[in-house]
Amino acid sequence: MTRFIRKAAAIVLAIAFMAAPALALDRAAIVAQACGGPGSMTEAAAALTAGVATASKDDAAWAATLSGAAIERTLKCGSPPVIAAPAGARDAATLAPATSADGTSPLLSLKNRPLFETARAAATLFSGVTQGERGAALSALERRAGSLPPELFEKAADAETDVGLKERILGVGQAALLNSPDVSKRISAIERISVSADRRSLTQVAGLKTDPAYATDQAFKAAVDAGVASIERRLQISNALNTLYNGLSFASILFMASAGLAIIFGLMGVINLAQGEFIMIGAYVTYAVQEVLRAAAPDLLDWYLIVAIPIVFLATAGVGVFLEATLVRRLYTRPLMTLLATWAVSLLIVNLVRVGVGTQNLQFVTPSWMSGGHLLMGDFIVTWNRLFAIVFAAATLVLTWVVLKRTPLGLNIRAVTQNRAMAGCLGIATRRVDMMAFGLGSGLAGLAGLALCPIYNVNPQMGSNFIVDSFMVVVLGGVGTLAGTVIASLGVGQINVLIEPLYGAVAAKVIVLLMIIAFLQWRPDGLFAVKGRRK
Amino acid sequence: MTVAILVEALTVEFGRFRAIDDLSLAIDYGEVRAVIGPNGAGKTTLLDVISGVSRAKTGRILFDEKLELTRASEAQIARSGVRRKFQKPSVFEALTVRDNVEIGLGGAIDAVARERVDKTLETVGLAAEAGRLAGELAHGQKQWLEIAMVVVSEPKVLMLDEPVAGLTDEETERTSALIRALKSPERAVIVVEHDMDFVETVADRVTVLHEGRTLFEGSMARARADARVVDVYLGR
Amino acid sequence: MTDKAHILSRAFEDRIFVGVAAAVALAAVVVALFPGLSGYRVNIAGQLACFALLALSLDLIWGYAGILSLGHGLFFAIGGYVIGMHLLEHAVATTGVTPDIVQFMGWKALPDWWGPLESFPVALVAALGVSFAVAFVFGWVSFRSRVGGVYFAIITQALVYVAMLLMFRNDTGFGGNNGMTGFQTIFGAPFQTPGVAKGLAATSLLVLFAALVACRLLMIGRFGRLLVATRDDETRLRSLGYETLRLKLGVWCLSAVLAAIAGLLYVPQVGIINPRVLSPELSLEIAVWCAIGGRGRLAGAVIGAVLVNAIKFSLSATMPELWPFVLAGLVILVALIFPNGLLDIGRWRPTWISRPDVLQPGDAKP
Amino acid sequence: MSKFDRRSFLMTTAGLAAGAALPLAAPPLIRSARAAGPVKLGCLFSSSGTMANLEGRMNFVAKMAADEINAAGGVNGSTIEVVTSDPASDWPLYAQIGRQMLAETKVAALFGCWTSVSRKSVLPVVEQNDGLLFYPLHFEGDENSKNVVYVNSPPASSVLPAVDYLMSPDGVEAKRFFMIGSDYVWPRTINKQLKGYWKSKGIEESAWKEEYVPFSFSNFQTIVNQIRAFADAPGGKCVVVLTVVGSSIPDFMREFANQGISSSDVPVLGLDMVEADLEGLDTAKMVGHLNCWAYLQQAKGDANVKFLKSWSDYVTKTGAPFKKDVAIDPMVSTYDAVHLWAMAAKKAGSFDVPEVRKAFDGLSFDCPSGYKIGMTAENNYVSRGVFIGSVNETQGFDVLWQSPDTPKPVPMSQY
Repeated sequence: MTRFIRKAAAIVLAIAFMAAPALALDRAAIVAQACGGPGSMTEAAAALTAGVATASKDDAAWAATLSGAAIERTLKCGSPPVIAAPAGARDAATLAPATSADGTSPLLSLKNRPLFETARAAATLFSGVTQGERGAALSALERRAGSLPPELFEKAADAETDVGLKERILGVGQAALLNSPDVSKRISAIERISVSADRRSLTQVAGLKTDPAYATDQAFKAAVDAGVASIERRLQISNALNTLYNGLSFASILFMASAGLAIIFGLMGVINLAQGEFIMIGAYVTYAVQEVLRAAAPDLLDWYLIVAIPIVFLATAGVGVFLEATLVRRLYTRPLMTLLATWAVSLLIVNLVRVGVGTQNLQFVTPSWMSGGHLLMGDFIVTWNRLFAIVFAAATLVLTWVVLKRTPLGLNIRAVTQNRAMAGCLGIATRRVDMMAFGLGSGLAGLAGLALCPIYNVNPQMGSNFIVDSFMVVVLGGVGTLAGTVIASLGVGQINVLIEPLYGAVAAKVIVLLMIIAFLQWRPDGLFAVKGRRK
Repeated sequence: MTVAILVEALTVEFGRFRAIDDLSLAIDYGEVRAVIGPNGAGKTTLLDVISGVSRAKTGRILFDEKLELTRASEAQIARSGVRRKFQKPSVFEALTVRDNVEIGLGGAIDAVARERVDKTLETVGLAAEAGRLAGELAHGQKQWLEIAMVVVSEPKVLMLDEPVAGLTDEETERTSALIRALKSPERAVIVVEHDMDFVETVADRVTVLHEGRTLFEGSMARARADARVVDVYLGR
Repeated sequence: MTDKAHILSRAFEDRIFVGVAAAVALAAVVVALFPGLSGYRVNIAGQLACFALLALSLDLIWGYAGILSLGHGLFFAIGGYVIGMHLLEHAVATTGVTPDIVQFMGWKALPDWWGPLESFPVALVAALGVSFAVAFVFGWVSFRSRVGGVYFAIITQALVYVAMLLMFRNDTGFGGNNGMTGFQTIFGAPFQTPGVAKGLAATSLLVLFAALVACRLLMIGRFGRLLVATRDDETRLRSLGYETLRLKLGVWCLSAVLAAIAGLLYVPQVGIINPRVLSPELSLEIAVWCAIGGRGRLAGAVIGAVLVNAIKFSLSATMPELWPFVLAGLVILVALIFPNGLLDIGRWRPTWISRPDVLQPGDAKP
Repeated sequence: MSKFDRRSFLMTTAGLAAGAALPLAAPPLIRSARAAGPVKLGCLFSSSGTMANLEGRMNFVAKMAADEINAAGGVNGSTIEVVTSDPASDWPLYAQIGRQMLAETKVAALFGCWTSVSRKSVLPVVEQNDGLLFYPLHFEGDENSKNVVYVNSPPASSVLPAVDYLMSPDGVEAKRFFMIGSDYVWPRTINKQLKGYWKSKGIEESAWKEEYVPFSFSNFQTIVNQIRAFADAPGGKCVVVLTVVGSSIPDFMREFANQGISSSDVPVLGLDMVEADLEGLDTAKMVGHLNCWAYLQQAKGDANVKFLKSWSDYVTKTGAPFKKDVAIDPMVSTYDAVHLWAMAAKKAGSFDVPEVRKAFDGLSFDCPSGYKIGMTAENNYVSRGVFIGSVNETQGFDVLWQSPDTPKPVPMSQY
């Protein structure tokens, strides 16, 4: 990576040197370069980056527009080259309205893309209207600070009016001086970098050990060593956080997939092999909600996941109740037959969806609030879609717990789970409770489907991925206990994530499953068995 | 005379629930002992532990003053001569009545064995039903079939868990006659039952259990007079 | 299970059994001696026989002992993989052609320890021995800790899934996802020889016939009755002095070995063995075959396996869209109307749909 | 055996026996088509199971190509009838149906399979029956059967040029490689050949890392973490060589983008990635990642315009459950395959496999990719052009680079 950056930096610097005296950007020449081959496009990007520090604010704004157009392929290299925009095409050099919008758009090569991104960010740093824009541009530049001329940051800081942002710009500028000829500047750069430590900065700082000053200058050596040590410490913490987060996110998926199963299995001893298909139905209903919103209320589209929650629950619960009433109820005394019948139902559902909707992955709009992630510290990234799944699972857990412990239905479910005959004698309509519980379990599976939409592919086959895993979680936790399901999900998720980097994903899965099988031989009733007389 | 079943300081727990709490008792050969008590007193649990279905937490049970039943498997216990009829009639429904009794006898089926099976079927009054499937029998017939399966092997300790539950008066009468006929100096019979009149007709002595402990031991007549027993049964 | 419907009249059952056994024997004769049959049909008959044998093996433990295994594909695969290794070694020995697997696994030659499998008797013993050993260890541990019913089903499903994941890994060393293919010769004869397909199919049918008769004799005897007793009420049987662990372990191992034999016969007829046979879906389908035909009657398993697979073969080629619906419909139909399989047709009265069951405590048994 | 009516016993027995034996002797379900009438071509593409989304559309492309040929008068006086099936993503079933099509339906050629393993399972069938299988996927190479026509490219003629591009100054001067693949023969063989290639270029072994995941694996969090760590380590620009298949591709790409890695940080070269894999993804964050095929939808030329229009019309006409504005390489390869077969049959004047095979030498066809693809007598490989595509915002690929001509296919890799 570094060699590439250095090379690019060399070009940038060379051109910056050449372009330094000119205070205005040579717009026509740069546009011509941007419309040339890959080689001249590299030069265009370099000229833009180098020029913005000394250019007028107007020129900087133009530079941001041009590089943006190149990245988004709205630059049309006709004669004259224009920038296509929804409001109408504009001349690429003057930004005056243009008549024709013809011409081909050059495709950025892999090498040129980051250069234009840098140019756009640098130009925005000078010309951005709002403080937010300039801040975002600075963040984009932060990772490539070393490849930029140091005076760019000085100039930007001079021009910056916001005190906080000015401070940040100076900081980034300082960090960019890691290879500065001045040792003291290098030391302050090291200190600066060590604060926001990730693996890339470790590579950079550790790379300074080959610096001649490392052997001669005691202070420099101490700064480098301290920097490396501090970054490594932070990396360790961030790695541990990563593992925890990954484990938690996997556990939340496992929990969502098995919560409904645990209730149904615990209550009726019925194995529902169609559980995975309820998950799939949940996802498809979510999709339907999205499409309806898209047509009826596009403003709400960003919130379709939230809007869909009650609809998905009711729809899948309805399918569950229907299944219970028509099929499962007739097979209660033959649990193993239920197994086969629900397997047939799952086959039926998958194929109905396949024929009715198609086999392709459904397209979900990623809501703006769920796209991407946030780098919390070091290497530790919190991705929003996983966080959504975790929060969603936690909320589901709380709600399910409340339903089971605080509502009449929950009381009935618990009563029937513990002693069906006695509950029946006490006047509880066990048949009705079964139906409601089956509905509840199915509804939970549907919600799992909803939570999975932003993470997994949604297609008719998706349900089958969960069957073995979720059964093992339910059995491991102990049938009929929500707490057991939670603990088992957390344990399985975390152990899986711990083993994965050591032996690979397949082996992790194999080891975890074998561990569960072995554990069940030791405790056939799972972690939290409801103890009672053996029948 | 040796003691057939000797229970010493027995404690059985299910999770946090203590079904049997530091129980000790002795049952002699030749007697018919009834174990009575309210629901949850630990009667069936006691039979479960003796027959090896449930495990004790502490304490031990000696059979014939030699075999420690708390350490043996269910099959070992049964083969040593301790047999039991379950609360809910447990017969093999997909097999014939004769098959059921033959399985109860165990071992190879030769002429001697066949004769014994015939005789036992005769005793319980199921000779005419020998070729039918056990699943087709009436409830009372199933009760007797299960008794036949248990007694055909001439057990030394015979445990009967609610043998007359759900039976008509006439059937109950026949069952108590059967139990009296099974009484022998080489055999101890333990009966768990709710029907007090029935208990009175068959039992030599009764043990009243309450919350896993012995509340009373003695004859049925004295049990009926005992204030604590009356209290436990009626007081709540 | 207080399932009286399960009890068929014995006369009817006997008739069906003799009919099925005779049909299998007749099919063996037709396949072996009738010259006009196309190779394709012969092959189909042979494959159906293997599936029937596999279903039969599951029926022993599910139908008679009441233990549902959702992982029987594991034993089928053991047989299949061992014969696959044998055929590859055999191909190298007779033709000298390096099989594909050597090249895509990045080996120089087949692993040394496969060497002894070049001899068919060794391979046979290995297949039976490994399946027996795996079944014994897993069965002993599970039955001893009294894992049963639905739990056993789930654990066996997880077991076969684990095996599938393992075999999908290239590093496990059995060809990964591709498995083994490219078998050239069997007993020295190239696979293209017309007699080979006939021989394999006829052998499969004869083995099926022999297994049917042997299992029948075993099941109407004392062992069979004790198994049924285990299924009906295991605690009762134990308290009559029987070590049900031994009974269950015995029939479990027997069933595993039968399944391995089915795999052993199947692989040379389809020319490939790969981890697909370890997928939980296949193992579930074996149970479906048994359930459709009718459990605990031996003949039912054979009828179910043949029926389902024959429909599958013809429909997946002619009406591919329809096939999954037919299978799903068939299973639901059987579950609702013929709770004990299609053999119930003989005693079916038009109540249309069985009434809702009432669950009793202690009823939660297969 | 207890008492029952002897006659009914005999009848039942005879009935069951006859029932079992009847299918063996009965006339075929599907009549032989050897006589005059349409010539049949068989398709082995799954329309259910894990491969359905990718393979399913091929059935329609084959029919579309046959319609084109029939409209132009058919072949050797016969019209073509395409017989489809559903092997349900179940590998042994491919062999089973293949056998049935060759032996019973008497198809003149088979078109099918996506994964290597399905091809490997059909291979013995076509060899034993001396049939022809047109295989439309790029694959691991190292196979050369006279009964299989390898319509797409082996790695040496497609993957290596793409990797070369990444390592060149025009690309990103890649120095380090993270290989992540599904655990089966195609990714492993590709990676083995790549490693051999890099070794031959003097690249150290520490410059690459290999990870394999099971089929339909979806939880890529940990692996993407590893990639981030690997990419940030010293030693030069890192690229990801992605050889996961099926539903793992979109799952990987989504996690990759969500963890904030863009193509300008670490580019991904997705070797099995097609437009269909991007359906449902927010590709704005994935712009610039690469794939590499012998055809891209953006290929220039009249042949492509015509092909895309035919496909769009065909989907509209038949209501096929696939997008009418998405065309992927294997579709084009299937389309090419049907045309190549028809040209060979016409040239041979016969539908017999040995005759058709002899006619392969010197065939050439104007592929929608814009290249003139061709075959030689040397082997059953087809020489095709190579494209490198770059993901764009609209879930498609822009052509970033394409080979100047059609490189000669190299079946057996030297690495």
